[in-house]
Amino acid sequence: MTKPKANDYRGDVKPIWCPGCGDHAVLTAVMRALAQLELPREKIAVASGIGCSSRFPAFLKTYGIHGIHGRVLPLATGIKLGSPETTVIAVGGDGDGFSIGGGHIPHAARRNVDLTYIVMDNSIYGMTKGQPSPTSPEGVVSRASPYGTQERPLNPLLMALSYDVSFIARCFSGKVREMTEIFVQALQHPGFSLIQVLSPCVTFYNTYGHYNEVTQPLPEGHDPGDRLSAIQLAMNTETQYLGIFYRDEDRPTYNQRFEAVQALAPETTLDAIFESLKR
Amino acid sequence: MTKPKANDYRGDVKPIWCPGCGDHAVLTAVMRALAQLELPREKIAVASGIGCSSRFPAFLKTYGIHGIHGRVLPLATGIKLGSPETTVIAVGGDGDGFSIGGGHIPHAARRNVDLTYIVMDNSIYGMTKGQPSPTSPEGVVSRASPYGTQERPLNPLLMALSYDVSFIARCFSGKVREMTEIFVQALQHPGFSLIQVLSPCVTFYNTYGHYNEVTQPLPEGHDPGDRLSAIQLAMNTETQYLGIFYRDEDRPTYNQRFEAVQALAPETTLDAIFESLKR
Amino acid sequence: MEQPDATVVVRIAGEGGEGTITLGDLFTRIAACSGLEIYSFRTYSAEIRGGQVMYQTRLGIDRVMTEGDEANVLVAMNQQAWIEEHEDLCKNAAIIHDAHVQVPNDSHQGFPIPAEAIAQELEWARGKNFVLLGALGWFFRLDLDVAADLVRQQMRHHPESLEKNLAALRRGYTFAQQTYPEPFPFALDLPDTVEERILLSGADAMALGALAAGCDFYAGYPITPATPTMESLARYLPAFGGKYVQVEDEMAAINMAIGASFAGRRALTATSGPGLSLMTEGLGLASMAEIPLVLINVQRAGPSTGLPTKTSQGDLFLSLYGGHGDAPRFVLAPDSVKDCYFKTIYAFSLAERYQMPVIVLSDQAMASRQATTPLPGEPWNGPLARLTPTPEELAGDYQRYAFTDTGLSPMTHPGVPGGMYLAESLEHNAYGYPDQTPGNHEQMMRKRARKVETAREMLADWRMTSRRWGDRGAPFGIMGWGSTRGAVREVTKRLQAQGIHVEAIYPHTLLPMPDQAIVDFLSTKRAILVPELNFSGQFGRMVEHRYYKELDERNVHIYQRKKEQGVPFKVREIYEATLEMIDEERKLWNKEHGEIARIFDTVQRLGEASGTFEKDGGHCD
Amino acid sequence: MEQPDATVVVRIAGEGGEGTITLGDLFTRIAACSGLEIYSFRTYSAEIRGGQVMYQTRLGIDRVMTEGDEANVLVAMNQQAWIEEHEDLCKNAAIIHDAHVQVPNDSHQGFPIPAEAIAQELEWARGKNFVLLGALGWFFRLDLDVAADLVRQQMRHHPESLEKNLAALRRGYTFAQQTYPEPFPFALDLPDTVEERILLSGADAMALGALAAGCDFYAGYPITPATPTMESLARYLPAFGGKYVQVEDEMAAINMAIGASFAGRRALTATSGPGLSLMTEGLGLASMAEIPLVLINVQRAGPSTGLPTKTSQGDLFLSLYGGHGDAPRFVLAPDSVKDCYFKTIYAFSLAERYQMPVIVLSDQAMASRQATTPLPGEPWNGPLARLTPTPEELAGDYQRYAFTDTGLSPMTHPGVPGGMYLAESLEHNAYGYPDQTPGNHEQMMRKRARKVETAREMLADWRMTSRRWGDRGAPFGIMGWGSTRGAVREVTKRLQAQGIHVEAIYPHTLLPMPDQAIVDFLSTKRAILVPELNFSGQFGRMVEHRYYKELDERNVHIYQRKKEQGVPFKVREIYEATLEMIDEERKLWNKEHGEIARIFDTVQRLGEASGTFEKDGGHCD
Ligand SMILES: Cc1ncc(C[n+]2csc(CCOP(=O)(O)OP(=O)(O)O)c2C)c(N)n1
Ligand SMILES: Cc1ncc(C[n+]2csc(CCOP(=O)(O)OP(=O)(O)O)c2C)c(N)n1
Ligand code: SF4
Ligand code: SF4
Ligand SMILES: [Mg+2]
Ligand SMILES: [Mg+2]
Repeated sequence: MTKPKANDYRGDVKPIWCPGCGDHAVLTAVMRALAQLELPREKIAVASGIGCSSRFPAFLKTYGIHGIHGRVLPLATGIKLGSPETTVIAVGGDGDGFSIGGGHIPHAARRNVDLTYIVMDNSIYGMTKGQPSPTSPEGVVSRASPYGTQERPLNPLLMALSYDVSFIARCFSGKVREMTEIFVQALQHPGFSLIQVLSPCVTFYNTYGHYNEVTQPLPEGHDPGDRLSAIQLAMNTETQYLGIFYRDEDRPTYNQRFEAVQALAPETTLDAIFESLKR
Repeated sequence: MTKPKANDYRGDVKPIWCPGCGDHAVLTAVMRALAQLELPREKIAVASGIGCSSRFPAFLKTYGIHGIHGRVLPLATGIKLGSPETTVIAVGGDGDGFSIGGGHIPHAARRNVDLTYIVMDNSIYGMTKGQPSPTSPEGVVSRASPYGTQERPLNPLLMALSYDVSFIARCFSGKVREMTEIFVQALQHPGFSLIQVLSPCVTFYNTYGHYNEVTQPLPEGHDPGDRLSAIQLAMNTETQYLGIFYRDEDRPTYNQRFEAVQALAPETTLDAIFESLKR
Repeated sequence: MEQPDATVVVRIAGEGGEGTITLGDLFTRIAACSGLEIYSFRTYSAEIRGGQVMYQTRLGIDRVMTEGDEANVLVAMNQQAWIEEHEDLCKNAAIIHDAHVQVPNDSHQGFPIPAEAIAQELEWARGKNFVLLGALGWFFRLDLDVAADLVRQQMRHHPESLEKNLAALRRGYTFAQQTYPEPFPFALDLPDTVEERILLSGADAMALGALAAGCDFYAGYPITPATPTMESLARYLPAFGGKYVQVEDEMAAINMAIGASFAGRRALTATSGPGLSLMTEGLGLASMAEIPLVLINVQRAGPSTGLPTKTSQGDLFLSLYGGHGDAPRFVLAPDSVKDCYFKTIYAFSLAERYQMPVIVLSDQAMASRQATTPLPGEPWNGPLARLTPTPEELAGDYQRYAFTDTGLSPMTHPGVPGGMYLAESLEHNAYGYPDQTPGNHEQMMRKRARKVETAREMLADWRMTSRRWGDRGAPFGIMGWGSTRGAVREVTKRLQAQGIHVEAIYPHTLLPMPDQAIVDFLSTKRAILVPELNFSGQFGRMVEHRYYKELDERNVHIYQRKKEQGVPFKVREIYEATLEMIDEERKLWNKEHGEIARIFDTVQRLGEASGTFEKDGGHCD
Repeated sequence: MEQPDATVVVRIAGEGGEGTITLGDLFTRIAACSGLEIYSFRTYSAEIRGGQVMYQTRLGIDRVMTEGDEANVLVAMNQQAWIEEHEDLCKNAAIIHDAHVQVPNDSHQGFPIPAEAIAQELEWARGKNFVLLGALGWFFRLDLDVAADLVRQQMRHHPESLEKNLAALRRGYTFAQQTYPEPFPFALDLPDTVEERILLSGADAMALGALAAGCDFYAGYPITPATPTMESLARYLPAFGGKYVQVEDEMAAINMAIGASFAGRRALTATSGPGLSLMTEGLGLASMAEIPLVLINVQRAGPSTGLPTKTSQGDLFLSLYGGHGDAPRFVLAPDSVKDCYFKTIYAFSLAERYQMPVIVLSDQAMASRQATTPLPGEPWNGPLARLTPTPEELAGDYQRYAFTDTGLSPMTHPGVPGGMYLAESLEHNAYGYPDQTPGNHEQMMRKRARKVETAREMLADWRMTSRRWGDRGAPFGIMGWGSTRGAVREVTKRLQAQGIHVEAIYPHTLLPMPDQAIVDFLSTKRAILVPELNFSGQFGRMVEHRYYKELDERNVHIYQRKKEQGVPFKVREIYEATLEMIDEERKLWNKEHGEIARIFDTVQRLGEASGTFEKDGGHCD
């Protein structure tokens, strides 16, 4: 096989995203990363929830599943456990991931199942036309918050760090090259990786300008093995650092754990079990 | 009225907990704290989810609601918003709070609604007879994990710190006096407070001995205003510090926010709205 | 144009991104302000922005009840509009189209407008839709000043583009005036006096109904097509001293509403199918702990994520039966925009008085439609309030869940001295404390179920339980529910005009069913048509089941007309199904009696005239 | 003691904390090992530890089908045991009680055993239950060595207390032997040969059925009474190369199972009512995206948290109708412990072959009962596998959701080259890509529904779709579902013995219903009794609805016998309800015909003899 090109992974369906939507860049970066890693298309499965960003799997020519709102992590976990040889990518939005689906992240982290979770965070509910999301800053005015939001935004990376996710990074749709590189590393990471992509919604909450100003690469010399320093950097909400905050490659993945369990479990058969139940 | 006694808050129903269960101590501490604060019983509402610990409200003579599994925070939030003068206490277990209900904590934190959330953490599912919980250490053997649990435990306080909960503390059922004092402070805290009580399940996972060894008061001079230092202390899982890790009293509560919104919203009446809809 | 029944269907189609919906919306408002009655409907595209969308508005001199079938006027913003819509036009329809859209001129009348060119000339490319709006204004002879005022008012939040849009509007108007001076074939005579009407959407009707019912708490999670109701409440509730929370998911929504209701508030949540599925567990809690709760479910096409922007009536079974164990509830079905207002009020009355969850079933079509409506009057006998304990009861041995003849027990809330109790999701005794003894469980089940029976008695008196119209006692009937009523209304009217006697009934409470009214209705019927917008015919199955004794006794035949395509019924579809039913009955009669009964004469005549009863669109015939 | 039908009901009651369940469980096992057939049932207390619990086991020489009604032997561990249970004893029942329990000796035979004193003497206070176990061993003349071996095996994880318990056992045996040397009135003759039987619980039957069906993925969240099935799978799945995950909630459970199934695994989840409510949304996804999934729902009494440890059949409607939109699924209802094994296998066959969710309805009573069962044979025609595309199909234009006559389309999974597709929760076209056009939606709805029809045809051939027994063609019938079958079986047997002809049918697929079998069954009936364990009579309502034409045509009357108390039917309750039905029919016949039909003779005789057909407990009469 010749080395694949990014376009080989492009699906037959044209993305339905608005022109300029940050998610286009994420799609490009994912296709490039897949090509760079030369992953066979049939060995890739992309799972998602519901939202603009969650339409993602339809735009790739791989296995895909467009599930229900907020359940992408259990869904993707099921795929990875069911088919350990498959590279599983979970994608979705900030609403899907941090609002209705927020309860699943700590448990994916506990399992350290080997999947790459890309959250396209636009700090808004794009699909349902512009309601505030858990990462919307305080005071955002919308039809659903006519007097401004009254809640403080969440800090997804700090949360991921507190869950001890084993690979944590932040990207920006304005920087496709850097994003591609991080995706490559995340895809290679053995375990659960969570990448927050600042991916503006040009239609309901255009933050390109803002992010161009406040984003900046992680300080040179940041050691991704140092969780406390990662926490400090994540706590900085003025500057939004881009790059790999944290990485721990030494933990067993969930599939490895299962191998150990299977080795531990005493061999048996159905007949043997019935035998043991005999009076 | 004479100063109330702890026993005045005791309900007509005898606790169904096993003798020695850590939750008895929590009940005592809550009753003492209520008495100390001289709160009128009809101005208290206690909400819970499902679990041994969640049977709590039945044992007090206050308003109570025993809801469904994992939903105690939305339920309690509804009560506090519906009746701002009521002191609202949310209670439950580690399964109820960190497993099925884990997705609600960050959002309660974002709102900073004025309620006191007591999690009786026994690192096990007591009610359903001993399955591992999200805080069970790795390798715990039970009928539901015959080859040992394969997941890393969560760190609830670190998580709460990452959500920026405005009052965060840890207690131990073995130390009722200290617990009472912390409950008093939590009940007085204007905003959302989360208290993890290490409350052993003597029947399925007795950890009294362990906690007697590994718990210890927070270092003298710890400044609860210092979030980073709180994080560092919470990251220590060898020593389980007891006390108030973090506290920020300067944030508006959710009810205060609503007052502001109500002041902001232009006055109107149903007739005026109909008028505005006329062609 | 003298007949008052005259209506015109105007359909506007184009890219979602190029202001198609804005054009439709503004045109509708201007027409309404000019004294016409209107009724609008819209489809959304699957795309987030852009994608083809369609806005249909029907104008009339008298009250309009549906968005109509074939369009008389098509405004084609792009080529796709022509391609997708031209099969749905009446003969000689007028096509108002951008000059670059290719329209074969054979069976239609073309009215090209160089909207894009004009907009470009004004250096305001986005103003294309306003050029067309201006042209529409001229064609319908609407007052340009009225139009400009409305644009000003509607666009007040976009001052930067207002003047440009106004210029485009005027240029469109003038261009059409100069190019097409002759009378427009579908223009309606504008009335001399503009009667008092409000322009109301189904979504807003529910929000306002909630306010009228004293709702002071809302918790919800965004979901199409329930979001507009939520957004209206976000805007208004604070001024009414109420609280509005956008929560993290549907479990939070229903549980927060339950908490607020427990605390004494009149609490509401609104959602659509997927959200209702997630709220099933919470519904059971409200039912078990006897906590009032109103849940608006705006149905969309399922299953699963399905067709999120399209309409359906597929959540009936879930609303009736969704929940483990037997968990009593009420289910209401408003059948028009105005009725959405009243049924929401009645829902609060039922929830509060009977301490139970109430589901109100709307749907995408009804929520997003706009209609001119007279100001709603006062609700009947309400809104009702909770039963509260007397001071004596509070001073004594207060039992929150006391067994009573009606099943209703007095309810308190935090803050009331002496009223402390435990609201329990476990089976409980009269005080609320857990009690798992066999006898107590069955007694409590009976108590909770009894409340529905108590309500049934009260409801028998209410105007709200069903709507019945047409020829009283006619042998043929139509029985439906919810948003399809407008189309059925038009069908019965048309049939009546043709001398065919038909009677229709729309129950407004589906749980409990208004049995008396329905049995009475069925008592004279030979056959009934049950039209509904779902795949399996849920309502028809329920009717068949519930009334099988009556149906069988009188040998009443049921004809189900099911449709699950994401779009509402066309009037024609129900009209045809009705005639087919009658025709089928004629054949049966014929076979049984060897002769043709007189009642079938007209149907046969109609059948022979049109073959398959086809094409009979509003203004076209 | 010659009649092979002889059975004895032993009820053991006491504090949960003092080893009551252990006592019951061990006694049951020892009796089984001694060659008796057994059938056990237990209730749990609401308390976490302690609280009054009850273990009932019925011993027989032939196969036993229910836990029985009135007890012949009561083992009263404490005073409360006597208070709560004495009304449920047959005349002259034997009361084996701790010496300090006060038992009025009027209508019963007391056998005091100073269990507590003996235990204290042994300095092993916790051994009280083993003293009583020893006494029971003597009373039933069970072999002490067999008993000791079994205790050794069961208690092998508690070596620290084993010897002490064995000592208590022996002391109890000797004490009883010395004190009560005469034959025990309720002892059964032990068979000479011990036939091959396994001792199986309903919960394990399902776990083993899953393994037999090739299940290799389980995701679930603990919930009473589904947890034991989950725990058995936790133990066994790894050895079968399968994966087991305890997840964070029920949404995760069903979605993780769906993911694994998408990846090619045979996936299972198990839950109970509240969990099923939460899984409703996921069920719709599996139905829409056509992903195989087996969901075991072990029913408990609702609504809401309800009575978590008590039995019910209240989730039928939720299983049939739970979901927004029309989402096809299968619903199976095993009716015995052994049947739990087979129905779980068939569930996988249906799920995999038809690419749909399958709900298997068990309940607390069936899951927690233990029964001696012959080794199950091979399942019929299965387990079936998925339809996969041919290499040609994969090489060509593979359509995952291709329209076919059967509705079934070939399915691939990650790893298969050329098989890449999108599994969609939105409405989609044959490739899986979103498609919201009206025509496609209706076609796809039809495709998905067609799969149920295809299955219906296949199922008509299956042994699995219903169980029918009794007097073929008898005018009176009993029709039920699920765990109540044992009691009905006993009733038909008893009636038969009394010369009353009754036939019974238990459908095993409730969706689709085995219409042919049921219509055939109904065709000879004059009246049927529908017993079920829920408040609103869900199954009866469904039967009434589905077969109203047949029922009405032949004027078949339905008598519903509903019970919602958290406990199973007593045989007597169904027996009486059946006789009452026949008696009612006799009166009707009498009125209509002015004479008594012969078929009613026996019933009348029985009725006159006993007044209200009361008291007719197993071994007592
Ligand atoms: C259970 C459920 N609740 C609500 C919805 C409606 N809904 C669809 S997408 C969405 C939010 C999308 O926001 P996000 O995840 O941030 O994605 P984005 O569109 O911004 O990319 C919501 C609330 C749904 N489909 N299902
Ligand atoms: C929706 C739902 N799923 C599962 C259950 C079963 N259940 C009851 S309590 C419980 C866990 C209790 O654990 P925890 O919250 O830690 O409380 P504890 O008993 O340990 O105090 C579970 C899983 C339920 N009642 N509802
Ligand atoms: S609405 Fe926003 S998030 Fe959605 S596609 Fe458009 S730009 Fe992207
Ligand atoms: S089982 Fe454990 S948690 Fe439950 S009451 Fe007993 S000791 Fe407490
Ligand atoms: Mg978003
Ligand atoms: Mg716990």
